[in-house]
Amino acid sequence: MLTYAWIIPALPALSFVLILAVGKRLPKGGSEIGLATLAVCFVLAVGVGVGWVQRVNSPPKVDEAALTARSLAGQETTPSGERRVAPAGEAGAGALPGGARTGEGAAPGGEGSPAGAGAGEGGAGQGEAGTAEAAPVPAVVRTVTWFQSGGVRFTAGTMVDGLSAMMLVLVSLISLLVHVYSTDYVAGDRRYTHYFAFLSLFTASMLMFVLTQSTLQLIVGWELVGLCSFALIGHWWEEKPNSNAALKAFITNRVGDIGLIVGMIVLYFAAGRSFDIIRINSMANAGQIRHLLLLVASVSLIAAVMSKSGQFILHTWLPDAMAGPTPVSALIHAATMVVAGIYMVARLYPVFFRGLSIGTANINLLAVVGAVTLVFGALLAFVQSDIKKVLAYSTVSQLGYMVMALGVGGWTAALFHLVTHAFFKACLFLGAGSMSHACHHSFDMKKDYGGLRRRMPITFWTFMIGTGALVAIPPLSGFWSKDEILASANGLGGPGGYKIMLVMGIIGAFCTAGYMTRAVWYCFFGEPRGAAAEHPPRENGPRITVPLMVLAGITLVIGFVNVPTNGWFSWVPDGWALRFENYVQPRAAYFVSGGGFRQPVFTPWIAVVSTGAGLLGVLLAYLWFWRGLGPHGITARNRVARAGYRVLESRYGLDVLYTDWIVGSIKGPIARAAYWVNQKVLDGVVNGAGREAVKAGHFVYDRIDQGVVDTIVNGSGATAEGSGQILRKQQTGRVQTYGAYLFAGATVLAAIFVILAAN
Amino acid sequence: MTGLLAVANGAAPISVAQNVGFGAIALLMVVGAWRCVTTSNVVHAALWLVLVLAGAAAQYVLMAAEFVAVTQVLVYVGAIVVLFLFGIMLTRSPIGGDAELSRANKASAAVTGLAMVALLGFTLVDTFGGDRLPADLAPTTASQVSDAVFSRYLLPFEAVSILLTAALVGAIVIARKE
Amino acid sequence: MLLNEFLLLGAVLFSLGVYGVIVRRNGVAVLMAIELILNAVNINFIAFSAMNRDLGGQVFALFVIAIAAAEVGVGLAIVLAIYRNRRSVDLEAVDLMKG
Amino acid sequence: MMLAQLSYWQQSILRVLLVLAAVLLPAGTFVYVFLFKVVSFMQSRLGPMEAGPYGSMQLLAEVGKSLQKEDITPERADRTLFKLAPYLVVGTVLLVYLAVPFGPDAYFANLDAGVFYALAVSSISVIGVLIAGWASANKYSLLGGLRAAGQLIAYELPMVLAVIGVVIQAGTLNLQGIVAAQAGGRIFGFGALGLPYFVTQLVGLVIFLIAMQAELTQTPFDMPVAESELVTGFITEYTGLRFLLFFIGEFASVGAFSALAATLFLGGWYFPGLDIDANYMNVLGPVILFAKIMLLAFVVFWVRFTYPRFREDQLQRFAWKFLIPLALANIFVTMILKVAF
Repeated sequence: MLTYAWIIPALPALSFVLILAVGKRLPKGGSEIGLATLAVCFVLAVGVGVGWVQRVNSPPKVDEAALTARSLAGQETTPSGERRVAPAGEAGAGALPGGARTGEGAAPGGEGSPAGAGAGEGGAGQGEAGTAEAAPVPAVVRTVTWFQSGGVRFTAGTMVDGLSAMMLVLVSLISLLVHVYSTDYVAGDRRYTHYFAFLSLFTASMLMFVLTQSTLQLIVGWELVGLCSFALIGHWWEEKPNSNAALKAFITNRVGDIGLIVGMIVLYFAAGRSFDIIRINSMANAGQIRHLLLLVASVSLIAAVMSKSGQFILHTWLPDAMAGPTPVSALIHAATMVVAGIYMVARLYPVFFRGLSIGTANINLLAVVGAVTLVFGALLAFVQSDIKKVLAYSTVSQLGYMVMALGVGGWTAALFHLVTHAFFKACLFLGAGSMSHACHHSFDMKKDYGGLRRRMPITFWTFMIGTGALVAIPPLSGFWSKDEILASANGLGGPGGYKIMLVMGIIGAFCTAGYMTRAVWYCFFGEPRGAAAEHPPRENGPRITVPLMVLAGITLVIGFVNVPTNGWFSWVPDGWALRFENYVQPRAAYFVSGGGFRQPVFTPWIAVVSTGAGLLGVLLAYLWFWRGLGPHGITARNRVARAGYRVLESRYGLDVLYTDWIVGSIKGPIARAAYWVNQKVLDGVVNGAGREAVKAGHFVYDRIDQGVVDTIVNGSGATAEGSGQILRKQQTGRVQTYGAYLFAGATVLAAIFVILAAN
Repeated sequence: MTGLLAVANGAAPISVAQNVGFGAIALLMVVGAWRCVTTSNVVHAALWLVLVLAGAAAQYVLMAAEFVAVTQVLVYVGAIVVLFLFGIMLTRSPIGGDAELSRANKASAAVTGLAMVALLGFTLVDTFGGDRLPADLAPTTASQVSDAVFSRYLLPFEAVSILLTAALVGAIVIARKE
Repeated sequence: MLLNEFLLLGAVLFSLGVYGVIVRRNGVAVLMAIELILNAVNINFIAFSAMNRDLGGQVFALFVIAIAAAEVGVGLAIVLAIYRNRRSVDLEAVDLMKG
Repeated sequence: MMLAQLSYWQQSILRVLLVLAAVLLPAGTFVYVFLFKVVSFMQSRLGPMEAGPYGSMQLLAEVGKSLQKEDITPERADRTLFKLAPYLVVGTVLLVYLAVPFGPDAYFANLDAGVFYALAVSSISVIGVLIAGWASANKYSLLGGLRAAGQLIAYELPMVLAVIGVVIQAGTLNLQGIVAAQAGGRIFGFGALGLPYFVTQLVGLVIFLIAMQAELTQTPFDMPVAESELVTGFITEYTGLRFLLFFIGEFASVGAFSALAATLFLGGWYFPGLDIDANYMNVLGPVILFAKIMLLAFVVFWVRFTYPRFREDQLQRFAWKFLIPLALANIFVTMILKVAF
């Protein structure tokens, strides 16, 4: 099963083609193809997940002799020569080119490293958090030669390990639910078929992206995901703001893509001309790549993460992307696509870990970017009146948590939060869509919502569960993952730990609670306003509510997959604790080992403080909205508060900076300056030369004795003007004339060179 | 043409036939090119161009580049010249020829051209004086060319394909009536 | 067969093409002259390919042919656009960039 | 082989004569059999009966008539080109025949890129047609020439693409190689019949036949010579010998394209059960090929006599929006199957 994982992305790709080809003729407009495909995909993904769990429980015996023999047969020789790394993709490269190959690659545990293979006692139950080192479980890699050019073999293939298996299940499940939801939500849309076609293509590209085995394929998946995002954001492109939003998303992502490509090229050369992720990771982990190269690569890649995963200063496209249909927002801009950046960091974690010196230094770019994003995103969510924008900024903020977690070394924490966040954020988005569907397709919660609690009970309760998880109220899923992130910030990263990040995280938790309570107030409590008042909304049909309930149900329980074992939880049996960490985190040489890498440890006081911060946020918001306490109207009275509100409302002025300052400065002053240079300087040289000389001539003529120097002066003036005229005439505007000069000039130059060479 | 093909098949003594063939074709090509850039009738110019292009294809056969020769005929003669004729006819070129097809002042162009011939001729004779082409050239087969294109020159090939797509779109956009 | 026979032929064609590019007033005729230049280059490519027994020259001659096709397509589109706007393909008249 | 003992110039003359025979024989046969007789039977009449038995000498009479006619050149025509055009059209047909093999050793030139060559050369005739239309200095002629050229270009593409399917399957561009591949192929392991490619490339064959019909400007693709609109298009001003040349060119190209189609899709000069390497195939091969050419030419004329004419825009749309995508899909499927099996 694990070697046939390529079928999973192939199916939706096929479905995309099918829907485009015949979708319009089918009774349900092609949605049935998408639904059926996704159902099959989900089953297959679960199959892959189960297969992986079995593989971890009983790791295959790695025949080291065979591995070594195979790597010797290949052209591989590691630069240092001390330690052989046998990455799966390269092992046995001498095999038939073009033929499919299945490798049980990945280097054995790493003889040289302190956490060697000997530490593993086999078996499943690795109880002790922070020291989980077991028998290596190599990834299942399958590659085919894609094409070959100039001696470089470009491979395509799949790589199944815990991370990709987890992502497969996540993406296919959420995509399936979104498909179900969409059949109702976009029913009767003008481009119904087109919509489902792109959902399929999006799912296919995301699945391909998470299964990638080479960085090249990763780039392809990354771009495909961006493309589908563009198409789906601009689904209703007839309205200008929507197509603008699509363009903005696309262009903002292009900025980061430069970083992606630069980073991947650096890695390609750093790993000795290889696109193989396992090889790159193994070499980075074993210290076979120079630190400077890793630093350059990881900083470049962070630019890509910033654009794709909406990190601060490149996040502006994400809230605008809410212009797309709501299920798309749930699928793409909350649950799957925006986590592509996180996934990429997780996949290439050794590069980042070593490149940014995570675990030994007290501060690094990744953690800073994440921490800043999580606080600033949360603050922005306070001033939005559009429910989807609140959720969008919340997504920005939560992605900030994940990036920060990766930055402080909490790999498991970040990925765990990715999973829990995907479920509860999808739940929240779909809930928002459900409300809007009932309230005249309005998303303005200040104007059109209110009092929906009684009208839409299912939406209300699922939304509340999602909110609870987002606010991190125990024992909902968000609590477990957010707490792990904070614990990572506290415990990892050398002697001092990442204390600033910890503080930022707690502030973020407080803000999250505040804005979510505010949103809940506007949506579900108070008196109905606007659209909700005019036409009393009713609960939606099962195709909308069932996905909500499924997501809410998962949100309730998913947190328990990584129950800690220490402290208050020592009673949890080994077979239950830390399942996520056990199965998802790769255990082979292509993942970081040693060098300060530890697992986060559950810390009771952090759990208490962060939960307290959350509850405080809820309480304050409760007092403000429900009880009407606090300085209401302060923005009208106090200048400082108003200024702060303005800054938030204008989203820190970033959009103004981008559109007015950067674009405007290029459009305005620089263009004008260029024009000025053109007019004054260039023309001046040609025309002015003549004119100035004439003036000079007149000056002399008037002041100095005409009789003596008359002729000379006039002569020089006329000459200058004449030469100016001649120069002017050369600019005929006819391309051919320029061509003639070009050829004549080239001939003369060539002649000079020939003569010079002959001597 | 039959003689050339016989040569390509190796049915005739190679060097003499080759040299004679080269001379004749080269003469035709030079005359064709000369008429192409001097004739006052633009349709005639296109037909003289056909002569040059066909001659070039024949030269390729002489140099055992059979596949390129056939491509030259297919693309240049079959498509590009037809496009030219289309363009000429759509822009209403008169039958009698157009005295203003060339500009009046030909001296600078002639000087440039002559200088170029002189320079190139001197350099070529100086550099490659007596170099001879290998006498035992085997005609290149299509499979050899395709193997080269799809392995060593794959990336340029892809670049060309993208360029062609871009050109296609661009040509449509430019030519379309608003 | 001397290598130079082909190279000199190419040189002559090239120069005639240059002459044509400079001297022609009709847009289509200029494009034809450009084709002459490209063909001259192709002859050189093939000649060196034969000389060095390397297929690279032939492959690039093929690329040149493909690009020539694209160039003519776009070039003629431009000429037609000019013709539509001005009822003439006289390049002498196209001098909006005159200084 | 006998040819090898002759000196070079003798060979050349022999080749020229053989090509002329190969061109004129089918062309004449077509005119007599199809244009005179078959169409008559389809329309329930006898057709020419006077000249020779069953009117078999009618063709010679027609030729004689044409040769006697005055050779008129329109006053404002471009004389040189006007006279050149018919020769150009006929000449290309001769060149196409060069590549077609008639037997294991009976060929004019065994080119490595034979198919490619044949298609390349056949595309030259467009120039002749365009020149004929332009040089006549006649509005209708010019329009006819432009239409013909547009049509020939549009249908050249699906034709080439249809051939690519065959080329992929045979793995060679050489026409002899394609014949051999069909003779040696197997249908599900059953090899007695060989594998003529119309079995696997039926879509390709149909596209090729349609494109061929258009390339030959036969009805329903005869807009360039639509007499109700354009008199007779680019041939309007031609008389006498030159008209005859266009006429021969038209029917000779039917033969040339039929020969190509027969070689590509029907197994060429080979017939199942015969020994492909035997010497007698050099004699029998041309006969077999000729029978296949007649079969395909019959289809061409059958369609010509049966269908009404397309409108110009329909004709273009049919090529670009239907045939080319279909041909591409055919290539794609062939590619996949070739890799799969």
